[in-house]
Amino acid sequence: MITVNVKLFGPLKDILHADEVKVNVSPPYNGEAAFNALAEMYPELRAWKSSVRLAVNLEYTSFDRTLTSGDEISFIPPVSGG
Amino acid sequence: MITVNVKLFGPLKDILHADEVKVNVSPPYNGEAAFNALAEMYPELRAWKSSVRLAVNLEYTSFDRTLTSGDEISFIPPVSGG
Amino acid sequence: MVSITTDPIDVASIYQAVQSVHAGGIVLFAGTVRNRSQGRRVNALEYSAYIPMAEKLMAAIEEQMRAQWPLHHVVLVHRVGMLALGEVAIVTAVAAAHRKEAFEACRFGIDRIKAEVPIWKKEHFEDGQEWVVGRDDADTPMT
Amino acid sequence: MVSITTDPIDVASIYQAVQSVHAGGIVLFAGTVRNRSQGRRVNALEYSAYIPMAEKLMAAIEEQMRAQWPLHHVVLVHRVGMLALGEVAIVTAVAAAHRKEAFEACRFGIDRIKAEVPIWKKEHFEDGQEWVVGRDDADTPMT
Repeated sequence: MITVNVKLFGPLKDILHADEVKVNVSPPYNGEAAFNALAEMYPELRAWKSSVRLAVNLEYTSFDRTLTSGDEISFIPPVSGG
Repeated sequence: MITVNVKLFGPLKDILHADEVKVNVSPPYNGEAAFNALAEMYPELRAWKSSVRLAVNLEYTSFDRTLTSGDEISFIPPVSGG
Repeated sequence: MVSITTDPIDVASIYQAVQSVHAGGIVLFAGTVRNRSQGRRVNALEYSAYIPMAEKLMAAIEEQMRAQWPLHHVVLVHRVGMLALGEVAIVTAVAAAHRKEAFEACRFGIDRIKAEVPIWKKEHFEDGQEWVVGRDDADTPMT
Repeated sequence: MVSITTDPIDVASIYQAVQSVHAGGIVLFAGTVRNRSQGRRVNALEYSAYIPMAEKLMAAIEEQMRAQWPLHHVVLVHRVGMLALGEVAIVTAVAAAHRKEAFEACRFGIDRIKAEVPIWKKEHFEDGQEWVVGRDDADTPMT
């Protein structure tokens, strides 16, 4: 079991009512496992699974990226800057 | 015989050392006739014949455009604004 | 130069920052808060960002711009926080020797920022608030 | 709004003139006097215009822009006279609801002005002067 810090923004922040949350991730210790662990606590998140992108340590990456304890990750909702 | 006012700009103004010149135009009283009349007085102009555009009363037009006495015309060298 | 700021963006000072005797062409884009979105009256826009990641991606976009076009100066600034109508949310400004490069690079900059950079806007209406998510570009209030 | 002016062009005030709560995107192009042209050091640029015809054509260009794109504000200003290095010779500025239209219209405006409007520039070098005539766009000092 590893623990990662998940940063929350936009609509996801509104769902969790938090800027950041620590999540325990089981094997295979990747982005998808982290999302599923979070969505188990917050079922409203499930609807976002297909539209968010994973960022690990400030970089976009794929959901199968292996995580390490202490990683800062974020599930990035579709952006709307500008 | 008609008389038109020819406005001069850029390199053409430098050739004639004038902003404006009156030119008597013979038949067929068109832009080309006006250019030829002017080039007879200022042979240096001949080199410009293929690159200037004719303007009559502030509008671009073709060299075969018929002129009327008192028209304000100009032989517009390639522009370089901006 | 890239930045995310909570302060009002001063367009005139950005213009001053990019202009120089080496650059013949400057193109500046400013995105401002419009009073309507999809037919509804907007009162304000609230921008939030994943700031360190946004700054990192904006710096990468500046690098891509400089790699593709010979540019003298690049400024990419995005504001966050609550913005009133007419306020400037983003400026992308580019100075180059010639206008073609300046136009292309400036357009690339704003397009990439809107596509990639983790910044989100929430529209504040008379009767509620709404995150702008996955909306077609042409329909967003700020394009 | 179009004009030919002998006064210095104030980019900041043009930005103010085009921005509004109806327009989400503003694109501003400024053409300034560059210190080099075709490898030679430029001291100044002198612009002259067939002013009434230039204003008429610039007004027609503004009309063409407004016919092709939904624009809130358009400013096309060209300066004439002797300009020092770094000074602004031309500004084309456009405000539209969305950035795509603003970019396209602004680019169209400067492209048409450079192609059609009877304005000429003379480069002043250390050792002489030269009208810029029929030079490729990419080679002109001010594009």
